[in-house]
Amino acid sequence: MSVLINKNTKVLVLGITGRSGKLQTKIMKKYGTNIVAGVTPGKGGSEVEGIPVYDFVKEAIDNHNIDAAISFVPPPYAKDSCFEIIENNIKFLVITAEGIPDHDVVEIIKYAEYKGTKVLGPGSAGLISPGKCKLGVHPPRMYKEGHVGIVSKSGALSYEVGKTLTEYGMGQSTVVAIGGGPFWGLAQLDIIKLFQQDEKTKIIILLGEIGGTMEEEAAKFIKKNVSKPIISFIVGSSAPKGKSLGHAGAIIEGNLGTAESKVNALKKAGAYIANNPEDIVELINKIEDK
Amino acid sequence: MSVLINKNTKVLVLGITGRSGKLQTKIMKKYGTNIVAGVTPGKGGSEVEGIPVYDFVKEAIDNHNIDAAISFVPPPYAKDSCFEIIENNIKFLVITAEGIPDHDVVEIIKYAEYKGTKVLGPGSAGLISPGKCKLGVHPPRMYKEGHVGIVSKSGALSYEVGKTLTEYGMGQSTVVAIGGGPFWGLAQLDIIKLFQQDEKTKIIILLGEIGGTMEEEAAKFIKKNVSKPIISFIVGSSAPKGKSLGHAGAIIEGNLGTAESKVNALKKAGAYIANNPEDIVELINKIEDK
Amino acid sequence: MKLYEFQGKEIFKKYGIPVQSGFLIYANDEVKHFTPPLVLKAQVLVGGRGKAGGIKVWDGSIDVSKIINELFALKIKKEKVNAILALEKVDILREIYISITFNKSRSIHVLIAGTSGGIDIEKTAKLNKEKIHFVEIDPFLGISEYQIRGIAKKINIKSYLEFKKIIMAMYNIFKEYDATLVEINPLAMTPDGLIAIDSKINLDDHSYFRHEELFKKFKKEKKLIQGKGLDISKSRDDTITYVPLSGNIGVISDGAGTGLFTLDLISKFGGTVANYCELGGITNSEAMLKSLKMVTGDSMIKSILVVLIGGFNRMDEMAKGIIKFKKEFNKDIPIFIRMCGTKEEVGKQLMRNANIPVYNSLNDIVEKAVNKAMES
Amino acid sequence: MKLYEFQGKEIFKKYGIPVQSGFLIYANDEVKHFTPPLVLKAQVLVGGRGKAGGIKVWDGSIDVSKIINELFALKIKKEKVNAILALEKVDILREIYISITFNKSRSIHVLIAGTSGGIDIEKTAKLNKEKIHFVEIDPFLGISEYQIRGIAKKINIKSYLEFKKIIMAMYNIFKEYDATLVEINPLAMTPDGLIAIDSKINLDDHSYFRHEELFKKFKKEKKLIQGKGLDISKSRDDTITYVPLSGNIGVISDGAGTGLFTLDLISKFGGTVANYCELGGITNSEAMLKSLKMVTGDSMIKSILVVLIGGFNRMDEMAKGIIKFKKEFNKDIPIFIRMCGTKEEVGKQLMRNANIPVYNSLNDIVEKAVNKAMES
Repeated sequence: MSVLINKNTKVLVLGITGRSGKLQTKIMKKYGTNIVAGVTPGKGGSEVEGIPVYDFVKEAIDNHNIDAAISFVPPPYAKDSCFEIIENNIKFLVITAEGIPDHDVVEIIKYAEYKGTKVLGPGSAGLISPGKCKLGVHPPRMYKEGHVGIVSKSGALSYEVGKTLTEYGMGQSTVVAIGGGPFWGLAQLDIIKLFQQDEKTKIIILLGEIGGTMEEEAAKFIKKNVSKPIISFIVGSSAPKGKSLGHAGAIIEGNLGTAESKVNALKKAGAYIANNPEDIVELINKIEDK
Repeated sequence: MSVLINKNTKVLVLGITGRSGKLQTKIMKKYGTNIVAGVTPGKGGSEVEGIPVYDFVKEAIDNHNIDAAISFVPPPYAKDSCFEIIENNIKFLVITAEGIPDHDVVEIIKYAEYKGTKVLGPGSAGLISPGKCKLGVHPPRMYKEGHVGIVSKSGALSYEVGKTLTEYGMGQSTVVAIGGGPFWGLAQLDIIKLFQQDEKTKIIILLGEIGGTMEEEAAKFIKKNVSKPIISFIVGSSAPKGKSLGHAGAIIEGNLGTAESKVNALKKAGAYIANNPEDIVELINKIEDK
Repeated sequence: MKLYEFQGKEIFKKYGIPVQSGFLIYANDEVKHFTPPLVLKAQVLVGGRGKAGGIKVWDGSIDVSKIINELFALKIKKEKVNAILALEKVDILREIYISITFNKSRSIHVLIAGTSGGIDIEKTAKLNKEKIHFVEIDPFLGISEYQIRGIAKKINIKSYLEFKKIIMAMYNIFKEYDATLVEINPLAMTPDGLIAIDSKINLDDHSYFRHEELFKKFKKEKKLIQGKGLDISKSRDDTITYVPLSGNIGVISDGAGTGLFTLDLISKFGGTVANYCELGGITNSEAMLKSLKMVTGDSMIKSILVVLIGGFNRMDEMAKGIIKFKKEFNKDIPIFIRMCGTKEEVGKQLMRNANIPVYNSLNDIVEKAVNKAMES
Repeated sequence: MKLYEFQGKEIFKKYGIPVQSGFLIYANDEVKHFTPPLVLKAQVLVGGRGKAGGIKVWDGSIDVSKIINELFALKIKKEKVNAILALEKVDILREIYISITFNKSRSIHVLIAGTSGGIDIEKTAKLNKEKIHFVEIDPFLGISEYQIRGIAKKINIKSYLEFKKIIMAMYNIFKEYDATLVEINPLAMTPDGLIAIDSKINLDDHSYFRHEELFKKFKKEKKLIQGKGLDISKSRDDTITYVPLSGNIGVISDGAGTGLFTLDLISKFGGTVANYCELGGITNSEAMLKSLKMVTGDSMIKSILVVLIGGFNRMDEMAKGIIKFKKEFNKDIPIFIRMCGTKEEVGKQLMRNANIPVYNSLNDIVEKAVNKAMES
């Protein structure tokens, strides 16, 4: 098992003919992801990696069964293409683009909520179920199949931790990067909920960073609803206060969102706290030895 | 049993201090409807028939459990007050006003759909479960408790038929007037679906009129999904073509929506056809004698 | 409220939809010195104008006043021509059909586009369904780019940006004017780009409270064209529907379903309807009085049916209205009244006091009214 | 992009929100003959202006140029004052707080209102939570009347229509300008009605593609006030985040999480960060080259950490950027590179060919970089 995607997930790639879209499609396909169609307005009738390209989502839907979509569409066209996915009732959408205007992001997430489409992102590296399916830009070499579930805001940090675990022989069930914010479709706690329900996942790793209150909210949820062991690793404790470091989410807002407040909340919720990827390895060993 | 409402339904009245609102509240309350609160902006703190009046729906919700609302608010304020009901997650709303602008009606119905509120109307006379609850303007004297379910576009026609049945001793489970259109929240087929599921209802009566395609759609649904006997009575066969007679819905559109086309569709779906209320009585006798 | 072509085109212009330049000619205008070629279009509110000869091209070979007089002599589906819109002639390469309206059964907006437009669009809609395309629009989301691109591809429009601008403008008119229909048929491709050759805009009378100034302006323009006799009898303050017909029985009802059933019964008993009056949402004694006055305004009338079964409608109010009418305006026309529903007791008591009979059976009074109308 | 008070008030005016009349004074303007009383407000983009003495009232008793010079001598949270907004004085009966922004965790719009406004609003928000009210706004529905009525009741506003007009205008600005914040603090009740005494509008830089002209206009105005040195190094064409700090190690990362973790590691090993560069969405060789140039622009720098773990980011592109920098701009500053992820093999091969060492362990290179920075 895995969460959100599996071996049979039939995937549509939005913006498949762009530079990133093309390269990532090639890597995903090679990994075994079942990509059945691509969409780029004006490029209908062409092919990318042997995958048929359509002008419209509706045309792709008319010709293929589609379970999920991943978008490589740049910010100015993101809202329109996401609306097209949602209106056509595709139930899972990964949005990779960063820099979509806030008003557009809010509308995408709200419309998806009304129509029942799950959105991962925006600004998400996507997710990977090692050995089964990769719907995103996670570098395959960093992962192997196993029973650790990882959820991270940052894509890079999920690669970082995946890489270390894999080096120590600890495989992953699914690795999910939800995006850097400040707005999110699926939140950390949504993914943790899925891991809790997933048979394959035995240990859950929560990778967080300073800014916002999402980790605190996840902690509340964990305390009430999660029985599986959780290891948390929060970065940014030494970041200069009041400065935005990349993600707009990574701004210290008053007393909320510091690394300290997040670590405290998660500790209280019963999570193990790691200070670097190697700590995580040690903690997993400890938990499994019990 | 009954559909949509029952003895325990806790009701909020919107526009309770207006002329119609006041009178109908009095009649509903006397009938036994459990009206727990009323709302009229600017009249918060007053009382109508001993029922507390609030300025806002939220205030009413904070002080009472509320299952359903009925609105007597006039057209210019209808959209705003309906949005207030829907946003506050009241799951059933009867809209009595006619003459709400089309654009407002469409937005009310769509928003209700997104948030999961069932809307009866607009332009609806509401519904009555004889002996249990009355959420609307149906004159109580026309009804008695029983096992015939009635759904009608026109309120008046539902009184007409209820009156005749009651005179012949045939009681009703629930009598629902969905409104004259041209837009509807709950459609005929939605009510028929509920009657099909309702244990108490043994026979279903569908009262239709010329215009639109709603009866044809109900016929399709009946053919596939309804096992209970259905008697249909369609009025307007002698109406002059191309003239609007009251309801905008009652306009002949091409070949669709004539009394003939509706009667034919319903016949094909296995419904009994009546030409007047007395026919219905006879048909019920026939069905029950079987 | 239906708008005239010229009124619709004024709105189009304001929203940046290209239209031909032109001017309006009234029936009693002096004919000035015009320059050919001109397209002369009768301004009427009914459909089928083109087929009825309501559109003429003047190429300068004959006297323009001849054509103008011909048009003013026309009656199109009973509607007299009182104004003509004169437009510059444009070269049409291709015609398409575009409209925005409601999809009633799904409670959403819908954009309708046809690969060919013009006067045969209804025929096309029936016979060549593949040429007509529908795009559903969520009222909260509005039209998305992909939807416009989709339609442009289906009806084979190359000048996408121009097309998009027109569609967005139509949609804004649809929303901002509380329109129930915004139609361009045909939207023409010309050497100078897309041009709206015709316009059809219907406004929602129920939105009057939001657009009072606008409605007043359009009504004033209508009056200028149609002269007297425009306003039948309906005012903004009541909700009465009045439909004049050609028989001899007047019908007043307080509910659509019962009203329609009454018509069916009259027909069954062999009677004919002179006019039909439904009270609508506002049902006080004044509305009843007004309805009786409207119905009895028809000189053909031999008997009146008043069919009441009140939910909202209060029988005490109805009784007061009927009694007042009887007292102040009694015209000796027999009235047959069926009265039941809300405040029935009070209403019936009032009627008894006034010595006006009321009945309970709809069948009975319809039969009586038909017989009375026949015998006289 | 944060707007100055005077820029925000121009927008307010356009949308019908009442503001005081006034004019702008630049640092090098000649002081003209002004008429008292005037409120003189330093135009800065940081908060806390009032508490820092950035707002003065001139009642005519002393020379106005004295006050103006005082204001121009101020530095408010390190920001120099280069312009002053002079406004007519109004009588304030009561101050309230209003803003519209996003509720980030719920992905909706939110209207925030405080029964009292002014410079202590943050304190109120913490200590008197019952005085601050939140109304959630669905982005598709907009603000409903009942929501405005609700807020008006809670913060005790009597002049409802005036208040509603201001709220609707604020919401329209919020949507139409792609603002992330529209704030009026305080909104004052005066004998002449409600007046926006201050304005704070933040625009979304990511919406540049929709508002190019607008951004250009505001930027030009900013330049006029701030003079040179406004644009640090960020252009519209890249997505690099550059944060200057005060240590001696330069950091370049291709992902926020890893970047933050690198800062934590540097701190753990006892190092200090000179500046921090994150590549963001566009990660080609040019972006890498540019980042290296930006980072090495700081003269304090002793060593550089380049931490790459590419998903989107391609290591071949990164390698090309680094090699080009080494070839064309090599400044003899030691660079420690961790390279892995997409196109890792190709990238590493290019680096081998160019004789530039790359590492695999983040811990190792951070330790090396810190040691190098310390020893020099």
